[in-house]
Amino acid sequence: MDLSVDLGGLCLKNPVMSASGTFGYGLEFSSFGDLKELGAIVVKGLSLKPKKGNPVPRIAETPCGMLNAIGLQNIGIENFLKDKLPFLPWKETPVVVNLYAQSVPEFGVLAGILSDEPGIAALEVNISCPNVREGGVQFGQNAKAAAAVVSEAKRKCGVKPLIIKLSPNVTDIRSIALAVQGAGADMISLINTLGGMAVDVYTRKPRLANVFGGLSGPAIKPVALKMVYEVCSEVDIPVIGLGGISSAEDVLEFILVGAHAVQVGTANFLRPDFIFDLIRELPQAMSRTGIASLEELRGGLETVEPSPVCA
Amino acid sequence: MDLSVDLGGLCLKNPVMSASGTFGYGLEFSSFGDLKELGAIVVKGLSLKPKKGNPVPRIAETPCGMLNAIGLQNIGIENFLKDKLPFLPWKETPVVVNLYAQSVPEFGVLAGILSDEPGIAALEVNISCPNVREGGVQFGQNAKAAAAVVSEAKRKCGVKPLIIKLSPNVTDIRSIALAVQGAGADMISLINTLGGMAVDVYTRKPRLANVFGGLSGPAIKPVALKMVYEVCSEVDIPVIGLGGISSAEDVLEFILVGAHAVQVGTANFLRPDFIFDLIRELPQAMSRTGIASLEELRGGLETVEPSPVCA
Amino acid sequence: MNRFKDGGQVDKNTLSNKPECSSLKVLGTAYAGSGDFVHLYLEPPLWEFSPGQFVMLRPESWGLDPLWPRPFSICEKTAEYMRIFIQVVGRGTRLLSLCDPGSTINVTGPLGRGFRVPEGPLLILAGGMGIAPFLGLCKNHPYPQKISMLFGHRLALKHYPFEESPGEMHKESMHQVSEDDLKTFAQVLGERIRDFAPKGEILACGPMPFLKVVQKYALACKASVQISVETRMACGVGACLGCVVKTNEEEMVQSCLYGPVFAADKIVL
Amino acid sequence: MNRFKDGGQVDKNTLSNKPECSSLKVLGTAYAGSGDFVHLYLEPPLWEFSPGQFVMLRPESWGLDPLWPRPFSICEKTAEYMRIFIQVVGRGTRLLSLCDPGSTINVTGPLGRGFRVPEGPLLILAGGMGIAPFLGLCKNHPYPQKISMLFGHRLALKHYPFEESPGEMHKESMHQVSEDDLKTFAQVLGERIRDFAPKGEILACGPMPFLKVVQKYALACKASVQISVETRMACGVGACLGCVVKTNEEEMVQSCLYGPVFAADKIVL
Ligand SMILES: Cc1cc2nc3c(=O)[nH]c(=O)nc-3n(C[C@H](O)[C@H](O)[C@H](O)COP(=O)(O)OP(=O)(O)OC[C@H]3O[C@@H](n4cnc5c(N)ncnc54)[C@H](O)[C@@H]3O)c2cc1C
Ligand SMILES: Cc1cc2nc3c(=O)[nH]c(=O)nc-3n(C[C@H](O)[C@H](O)[C@H](O)COP(=O)(O)OP(=O)(O)OC[C@H]3O[C@@H](n4cnc5c(N)ncnc54)[C@H](O)[C@@H]3O)c2cc1C
Ligand SMILES: Cc1cc2nc3c(=O)[nH]c(=O)nc-3n(C[C@H](O)[C@H](O)[C@H](O)COP(=O)(O)O)c2cc1C
Ligand SMILES: Cc1cc2nc3c(=O)[nH]c(=O)nc-3n(C[C@H](O)[C@H](O)[C@H](O)COP(=O)(O)O)c2cc1C
Ligand code: FES
Ligand code: FES
Repeated sequence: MDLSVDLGGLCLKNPVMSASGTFGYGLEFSSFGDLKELGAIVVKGLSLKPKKGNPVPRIAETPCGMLNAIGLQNIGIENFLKDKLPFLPWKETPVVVNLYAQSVPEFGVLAGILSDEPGIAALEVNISCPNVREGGVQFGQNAKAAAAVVSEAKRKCGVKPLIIKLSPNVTDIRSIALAVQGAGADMISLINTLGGMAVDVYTRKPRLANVFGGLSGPAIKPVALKMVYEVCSEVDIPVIGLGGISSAEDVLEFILVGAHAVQVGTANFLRPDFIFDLIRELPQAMSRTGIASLEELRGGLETVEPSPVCA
Repeated sequence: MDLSVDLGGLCLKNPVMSASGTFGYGLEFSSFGDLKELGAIVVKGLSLKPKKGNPVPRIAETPCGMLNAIGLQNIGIENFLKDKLPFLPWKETPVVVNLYAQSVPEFGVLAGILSDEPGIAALEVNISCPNVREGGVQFGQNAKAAAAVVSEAKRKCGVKPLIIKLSPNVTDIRSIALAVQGAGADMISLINTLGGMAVDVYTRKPRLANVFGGLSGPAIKPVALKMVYEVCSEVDIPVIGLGGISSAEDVLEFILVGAHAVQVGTANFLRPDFIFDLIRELPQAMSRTGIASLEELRGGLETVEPSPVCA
Repeated sequence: MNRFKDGGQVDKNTLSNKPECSSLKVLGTAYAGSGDFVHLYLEPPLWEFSPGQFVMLRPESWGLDPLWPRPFSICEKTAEYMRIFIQVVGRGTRLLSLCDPGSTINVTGPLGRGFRVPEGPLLILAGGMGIAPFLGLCKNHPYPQKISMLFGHRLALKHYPFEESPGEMHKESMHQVSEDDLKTFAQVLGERIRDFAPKGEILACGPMPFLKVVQKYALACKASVQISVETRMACGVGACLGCVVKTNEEEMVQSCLYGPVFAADKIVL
Repeated sequence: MNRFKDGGQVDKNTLSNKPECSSLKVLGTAYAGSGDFVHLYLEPPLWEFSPGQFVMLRPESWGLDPLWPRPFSICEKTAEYMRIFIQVVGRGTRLLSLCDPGSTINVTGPLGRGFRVPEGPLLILAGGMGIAPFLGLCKNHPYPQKISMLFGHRLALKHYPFEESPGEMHKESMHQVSEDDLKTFAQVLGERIRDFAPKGEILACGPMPFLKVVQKYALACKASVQISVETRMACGVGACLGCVVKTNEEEMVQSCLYGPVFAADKIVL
């Protein structure tokens, strides 16, 4: 059974990575499984300086999903490199740093800092961040702004492969994907969370102090699968699919629509050993579908040209 | 307990309407409750000529939701007026026709046909339809195209109030809402379904023959609430909220973020008497939240200015 | 004239009774051969039905996931119980198979159009779970000796209520394990249909490949055959248009409303 | 020096044991006064814990909705069972209260930091369900006569395991029905804290308004008070950053990792 994947510059022993923000700095899960078993560890989004994040409540459960507005609380890139990275098994398992910034130059600085770090296998740029210059519209919601971030990060990241993580809150995900590919992205990951909110009719307050949050979990899997499928049909670089994955079969669904690898996010909250079990179950799920390597399944969806959606 | 709502030209005895496409032509539910108890009946999307719709499978269940790609199968506007409308209690309960067309003039023709129909209380224009002229991009995904549909329908619909139903598959729902308000919409309803897909790893086929479909049901409620809140904060015309409503409290949540009325869609599939029970439970839910009229709750969300979402 | 249009030519014998929603108590469950085959006994509803009609079941304990109710043929109804015969094939049927006695299930029914059952000889063709709608029919038939049944099954016979139908019937069961068995079974189906065609009415229910074989021979022999189809259903009442089948006239009709039983020569499988 | 930073100054007595995930059988449930208060008995896990530590529970029968496991204090653990005391307040707790004996629950624990329990006199302040983490502590304490407990409750006393703790303790319960009762209770809390402050350690657990009162008097009297907070949790292991509380130093720390028990003078409620 061949689980390995080659993402062009990033080789994984299996296609299952943790999704940023749902796996802490990795170490939180070391009691529950062997971190070396992961395809890659993607850590919480890091910014130049430590950030306190949003006020509480920051999370809310929704039907088959959840909302979060953590507000990118993190210990900052330097503390991560000093206090966390040395304890991660980066020699055996690629460690990917997810980057958060509020301006194009800031993304460049972050990429520069990581460009020489032997412990870092790749950078994942989170463009679902508000662009302070543009009044808070997310970089990822505008093809030009997204491309600007990518060019700058690419210029600074040296030989490190650059993954660009797309926001699903757009009219046409394909145009954004093409823009970031054109600007030099080595890989694309998607989807980040869908914008959402929840309220309490008794207190008349939003369930998140921040009012708005990001929707994740099984509820969004159909949206994620569609966007991953569309992007895979459009770009030539490897695509990492995520959004609502909660079983080994879900992993294969994303591979089937064209993804090279996947990330598991919210499902890590079901129980902390979840991702380890999922990886162990993957070979069985593969046999059930009659494949011995992921290559046999990738992009193998049998379909006629889809017609535009209209209910 | 005052359940009535005035939508400016359309008065409802209670805020609960059926959502188009989930309540047939209304008559399918007459064995399960008294249609006169509904706030309004919104019927399946109608086109100029009868339509056969998409091949099967057309529906798939997803976590806390479902996908559909019915493809607007309908009996056509003329058959509806002749064979269905006379049997609906339109004197007691407003009947709203949902309109589907693939070009701007076609929307005008439909609106014209309905402009003199005494049995029709309002028109709901479904702009989540592919614009054949623009290679299938939905009218609702482009502010200009959306406005063009609205102007034309408004020009032809006479005194009938015009509801424009927005697609959530856009980067900025507020700009579309403003555009349709500017073009003469009397009301806005949202959200239509989110684009999505599902696949079967064993057969390697999409679970919908059409590949893509629209995601609806409780899974999407957080997305719907946010968009309704955003649109209510932006426009001056009444807003009808929908997306995932499955309880009387859900109805109040949409009122709380600013909606004047709501529609119940996918939840009608839980059991065919669902909407009747929900309406009966509404007064109790209102007492639990301590209100005697919806006016007391509408738009009453206590919030500070939300910051842009970033996980 | 189109028999599928509302108000069109519809056989009165098979017109649906007015359906209703009820909340019915689970009386108990009985497993047949394994936990994957279960007879679910519910309080009997007040309505009557014709064999082939179905119910949508949704246990009240279900939250919002699974979302849809699930369709099942009404297997049998007596003064004491309504019985549903279920094979576990996924999440919904698994949850149904585990329902506790005393728990309640939302039941909508009777739905759709059942079999038209004329007085003369009957040939019943059942494939696997397709036996479900026929059990009550056979047990309540005044002249069981007029019924012949051919039952094809891929899993062991012990899982199915085959022996339970009246001994006076002409019963034949065939077990399909290999591809060859399937071919033989198709052949036998053809022979039985051909031989029986002049004598009476044929009723069939089973998986799609089985129904296709039945339809093929039915058309070839111009036999009077009614077939019951299984489609993916959300609402069960004709509203969602998810469950449509194509008629010979290229119309898409809801099988929950105008079926699940159709004349074999009226629809495209 | 910051006691919340990893590797910082952390009291070794309260450092979490290495947590693990186990699948534990439900031995049974016992209702207390009504179906809304339930003692859930599970097979005992292999690990040890300190009172105040908690577990995340997720029955294996849950599909994807509810999504998150639910956090509960470990009420008591013996050789025969681990006991969780649950009040039904929503969907998750309702489902837990209905778990069948023999069904299995995913249990992650022991999580977080429990109470530091010094040898001297103890004053326990419990509000409502805040009594849960103290039952085992009291029952297993070598000198129960050194423990005083003040228990405030808004629902009838019969719902809570108040009588069950050792008779040698100094126990006092106060029922709050009216606003006035609440005021009186707050006053009494103040008096007890003031009187006890010089004598020993105070441990408190209860709803947020209760903890705020406790904290206020704790700071006023410079009493040594440990409080256990309840926050909304998704992961329970420090990864999601959903459950943070603010420290005096304006840091946001995960209460699932560095709490739920904190020194009353270290956090902002
Ligand atoms: C009119 C009618 C009568 C039926 N009568 C019976 C009966 O008496 N006994 C019985 O055991 N089953 C019967 N079925 C089938 C039964 O409804 C499905 O097996 C059930 O809905 C599957 O639910 P699930 O959640 O367990 O499976 P899912 O997890 O939803 O699906 C599991 C697998 O079953 C397939 N499937 C799901 N729904 C259907 C469907 N409606 N038809 C065919 N395949 C489906 C899926 O594609 C998938 O491969 C009937 C179906 C219809 C439409
Ligand atoms: C460390 C810790 C220990 C706990 N120990 C116990 C215990 O021993 N016994 C016990 O009965 N409960 C305990 N709780 C609270 C318990 O976790 C919640 O009551 C439970 O998660 C609610 O789940 P639900 O699905 O029933 O409610 P939901 O439907 O999720 O919510 C119902 C209501 O409860 C509120 N709520 C939900 N989660 C929490 C939470 N974590 N804290 C406070 N309010 C919440 C919601 O805002 C809502 O108003 C503890 C919580 C924590 C964090
Ligand atoms: C609590 C939480 C925190 C997150 N933090 C980040 C983050 O820091 N950077 C990022 O790119 N995505 C972040 N995400 C998004 C996830 O990585 C992922 O894209 C999203 O949740 C969809 O996947 P899922 O449905 O599997 O969770 C976060 C998600 C959650 C639930
Ligand atoms: C089966 C199905 C058919 C639908 N058909 C239509 C339609 O004809 N016209 C339309 O505007 N919306 C249609 N919709 C969208 C719904 O009216 C509604 O906007 C959407 O489902 C979200 O609401 P819900 O989550 O309550 O279902 C359809 C939805 C479903 C599930
Ligand atoms: S199941 Fe909805 S129309 Fe038949
Ligand atoms: S619950 Fe996730 S960090 Fe504490």
